[in-house]
Amino acid sequence: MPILTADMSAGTLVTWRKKVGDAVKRGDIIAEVETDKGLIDVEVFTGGTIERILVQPGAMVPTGAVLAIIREEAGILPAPPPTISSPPTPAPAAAGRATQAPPQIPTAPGRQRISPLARKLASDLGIDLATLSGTGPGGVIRREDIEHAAAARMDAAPKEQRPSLDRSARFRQAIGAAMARSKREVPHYYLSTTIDMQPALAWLAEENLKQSVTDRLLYGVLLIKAVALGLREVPELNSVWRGAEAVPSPAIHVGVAISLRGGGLVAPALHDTDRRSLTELMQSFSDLVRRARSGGLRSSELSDPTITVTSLGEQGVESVFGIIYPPQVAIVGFGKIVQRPWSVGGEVVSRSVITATLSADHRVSDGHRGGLFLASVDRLLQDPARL
Amino acid sequence: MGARGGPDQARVRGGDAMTKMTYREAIREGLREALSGDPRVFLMGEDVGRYGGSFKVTYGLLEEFGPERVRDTPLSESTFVGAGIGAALGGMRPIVEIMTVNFSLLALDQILNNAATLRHMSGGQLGVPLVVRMATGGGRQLAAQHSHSLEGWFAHIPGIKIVAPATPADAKGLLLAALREPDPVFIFEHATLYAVEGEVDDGAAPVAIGKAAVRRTGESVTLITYGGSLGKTLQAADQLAVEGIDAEVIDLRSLRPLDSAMVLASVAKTHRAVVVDEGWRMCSFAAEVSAQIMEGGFYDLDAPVARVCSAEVPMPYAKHMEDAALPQAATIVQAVHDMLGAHG
Amino acid sequence: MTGEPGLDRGHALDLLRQMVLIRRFEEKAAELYTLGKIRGFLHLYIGEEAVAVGTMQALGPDDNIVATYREHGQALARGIPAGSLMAEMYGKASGCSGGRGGSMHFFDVSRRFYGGHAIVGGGLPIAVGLALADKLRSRAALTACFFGDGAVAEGEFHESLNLAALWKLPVLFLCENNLYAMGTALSQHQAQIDIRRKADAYAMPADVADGMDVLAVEAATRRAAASVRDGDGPFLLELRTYRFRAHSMADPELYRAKQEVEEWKTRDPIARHVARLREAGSLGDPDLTEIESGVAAEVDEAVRFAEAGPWEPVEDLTRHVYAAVTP
Amino acid sequence: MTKEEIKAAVLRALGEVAPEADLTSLAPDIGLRDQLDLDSMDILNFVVGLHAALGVDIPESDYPKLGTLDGCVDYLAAARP
Repeated sequence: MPILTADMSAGTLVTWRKKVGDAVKRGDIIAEVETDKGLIDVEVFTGGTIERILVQPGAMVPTGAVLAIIREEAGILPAPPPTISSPPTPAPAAAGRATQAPPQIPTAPGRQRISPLARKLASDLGIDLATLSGTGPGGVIRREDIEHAAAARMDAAPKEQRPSLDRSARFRQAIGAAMARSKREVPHYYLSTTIDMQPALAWLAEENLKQSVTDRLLYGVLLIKAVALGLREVPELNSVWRGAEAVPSPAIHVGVAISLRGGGLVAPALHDTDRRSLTELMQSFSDLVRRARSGGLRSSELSDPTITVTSLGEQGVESVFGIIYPPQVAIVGFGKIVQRPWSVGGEVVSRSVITATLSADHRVSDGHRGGLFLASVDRLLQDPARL
Repeated sequence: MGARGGPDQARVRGGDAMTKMTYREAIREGLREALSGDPRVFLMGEDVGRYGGSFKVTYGLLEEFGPERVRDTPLSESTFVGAGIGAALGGMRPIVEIMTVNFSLLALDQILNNAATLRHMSGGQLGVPLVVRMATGGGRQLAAQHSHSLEGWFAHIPGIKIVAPATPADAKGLLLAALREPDPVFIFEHATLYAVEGEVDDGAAPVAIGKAAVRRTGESVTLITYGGSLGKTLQAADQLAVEGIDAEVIDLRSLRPLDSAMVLASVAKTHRAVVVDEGWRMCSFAAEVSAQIMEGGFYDLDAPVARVCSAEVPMPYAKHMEDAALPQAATIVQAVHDMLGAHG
Repeated sequence: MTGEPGLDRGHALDLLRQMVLIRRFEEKAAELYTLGKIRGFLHLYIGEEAVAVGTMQALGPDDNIVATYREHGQALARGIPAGSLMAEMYGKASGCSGGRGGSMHFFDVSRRFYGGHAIVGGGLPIAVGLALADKLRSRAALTACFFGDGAVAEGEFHESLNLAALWKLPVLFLCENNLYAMGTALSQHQAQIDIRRKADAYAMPADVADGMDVLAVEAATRRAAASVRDGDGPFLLELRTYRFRAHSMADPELYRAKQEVEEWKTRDPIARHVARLREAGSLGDPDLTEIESGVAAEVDEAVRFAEAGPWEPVEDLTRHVYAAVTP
Repeated sequence: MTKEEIKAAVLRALGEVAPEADLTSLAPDIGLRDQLDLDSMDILNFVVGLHAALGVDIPESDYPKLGTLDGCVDYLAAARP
């Protein structure tokens, strides 16, 4: 099958113009072939007689396939079919060089080579860059270098002081240092309110009866969702410090405080808390708890929260005023659900209630705005079906 | 299409001293030197002879050098550019004037498929030592068809060189340098520069093609531009200086080859870059400069590279609309403010 | 038969040999294309041999030649070795363009062969420029510019003929009218199909000749060239010819009837020339056999040269984009 | 299933929820929440574990009955058919 067009790889034999036994000479048309460009004549380049036809009309065969055998006349010996040495496949380096970007200009001495992403993450996690060396090409500091430093910092707070500390003790020490700095530097103000949980708990019990046990919800998820939706009304509480400026973050990622067995606390983020259903939040929350306790959290989950919620109800504490986690600007606390006398429609009854608190950074919001926030959380919890 | 005002009197030229002359006079000086210095040099273009050049650049040259070497052509851009290529193949050193870059579109096949390609495609046998001059840019209320800035298109083509003189000295220096190049050189002369005056050293050597120039040193941001936008960029730098922002201004002078080393060295110092280019933003020449800064100076950047380009619209006629479409000193200052954050 | 009086036998046999060389070279190229040795586009000259060979007799070594992508005939008739042309179609570094141009872009500066040009009409302005340079340098030479009937529809045809006539430049415009612009017959794309008459618009002298008769082509070209060399400015010579093969290797020829092709084949330029020579007693079978075997050997040697040729090292990819040294 | 097999299943479920706890020394009659510091999430996962292992569906109202190890075993023995 001859190559008849620029990009032909196969052809369909349509008709034979010669039959077995016919004599042919150079230049005769012996067949017609259908190609991508249409019907084209097939020319023969040697004289002789057709001995055998191998491909029947209608068959599609790749270029180079033998269509027929021609016994050449003794006299004319055609030039041996030229053997072609295939062009060298271009050495990637050589071919690539012509298309390469200009070489990196060496940075001025003292100027650290660090990716913008790594620089941002380092400032978020409070990692000191001076001591770091990068694993990227040419010693560039990259994201994973910051993550390793953050993880290492978790493991090894200042080593030289107490080399023999076990992991959780060192970890408590690192959290303590961050808390101390936050307490010193951030002008906290504190608000608290008591919220009637009766409608929420009644709705929850009913919901859980309808669900299978694997989809069962905890009341904590309702609290978290109420906080997230409340932030939509007071967005400055959902700000994060970027350098010298508190920037309201467009997304709401509520960090959920999870206590680790044997002491220690982490507050990984439930991403886009306000936009996810209670069931989704429950599954993510359960997953976070499991991974927090098995040390499987990702550094982004640690650095992404835009606010934190802490709950000590299970430990029997009625109200907890948290310390803000930098670079966040607020922390919400929930205590134990207790029975309290509560006036409903002028009549005093016993109701399940909870104390909700807000500790917030006075540079970014004031008590009036904090109060509005707690009021909206309270209002949201009174209509649990719409959470 | 048409010239403004009468011919400017040629200034009296001192010995090797500096002479104050306009951009168009500097080019005329360059053409005169070339024509008298090399018999292979001749000019070709619409109205370059009797009319004296639509921008009065070739005024007086027909009388001085005769119709054989200063040739008015029919309005056949493809053929007189192709003829320029053929004459260069035939051993001449033609200088073809395409009145404005807007009319060069009719000659793009000759420019791309012949001028830029013949040396490579012929395995090195054919060289095309051709110089093409074109007026370019907007800002004179000539509306959409007469105001294009297409440096980005031409600078995309390997095989030719592109220069954009912003000062009278460079207008002459780059022309003389272009005439010594064995490959085609396209000179973009911004139409608003012809009447601008500047010092020109009479005996100056040709300017090296491929070398940018620092027109103003600074520490806090690098403003990169060429040709007709240099004036506005220097104005912006002066305004920023009043606010305590010390801007470095780089005049690229040559677009292909681009002096990336000079640009990257400046960005390594200031860590911020703004590229000013009258082309439309998408696929503009500024996009290439920005990409090279990202590739070559990534770890020196404290902010994304900013580009100040023309609005992506066919150039409107009305003055206030055209001004709004073109880069201005104010838009350059604003770009620097945005980059440094509100409190600058 | 419009041959010259007192036909010179040696010259006539040489014309025949050149036409047979082109024919066999093109047939071998077709064969090598079906084997994948030659790739890309391939536009064969079979049927138009008389035009290339006839016109070349009127051109000297100082004259410039600008041709089109169907330029194998002109290249061979100009004397570029068949081996370097075949190597070029193989893409070898030993090709006449270093393997960079392929079938459509043959160049040989030593023989002032300024190329195959693949942009229809793209070569005309180049030819005008070459002639302009020669005139400015008062160099006694003309520039022969080959183009097809398709190019007549391009703006550059009008611009080039006008500029050449306006400036009285030594350009010999040679229009190889083979009746088809790829798949479009002349009458489908030209209001005025008598191409020669278009020269009147530029006050340019013109002529037409039978492109299937090598002697007629030679005679007409000599007359046209003389007019150009006398400084009368450019000349348009239309040569009416026909290609026996498809436009290119990928053309099922839907646009013309097989009958028409067969009719034109009866005016095969080689067969006509052989018949004429036999009639004049100037050609016997031994002469013909000698020519055929000589050409067969030359074509086989060309294939061996191409097969043996080296590939260009990939490291040279960026060479010749610009001149090696700038001042 | 015998009481012993149920007790083993309960201990396995508790082990998943509090992997680091020492279950061998677990007092059968003292509250599991206090001995193992379990919070409401742990209790929920424990109940889910029992459901998976024993196919028993434990309503929230019955949580108090699972307060101690013995309580669990008795409740589950009664609940399984």
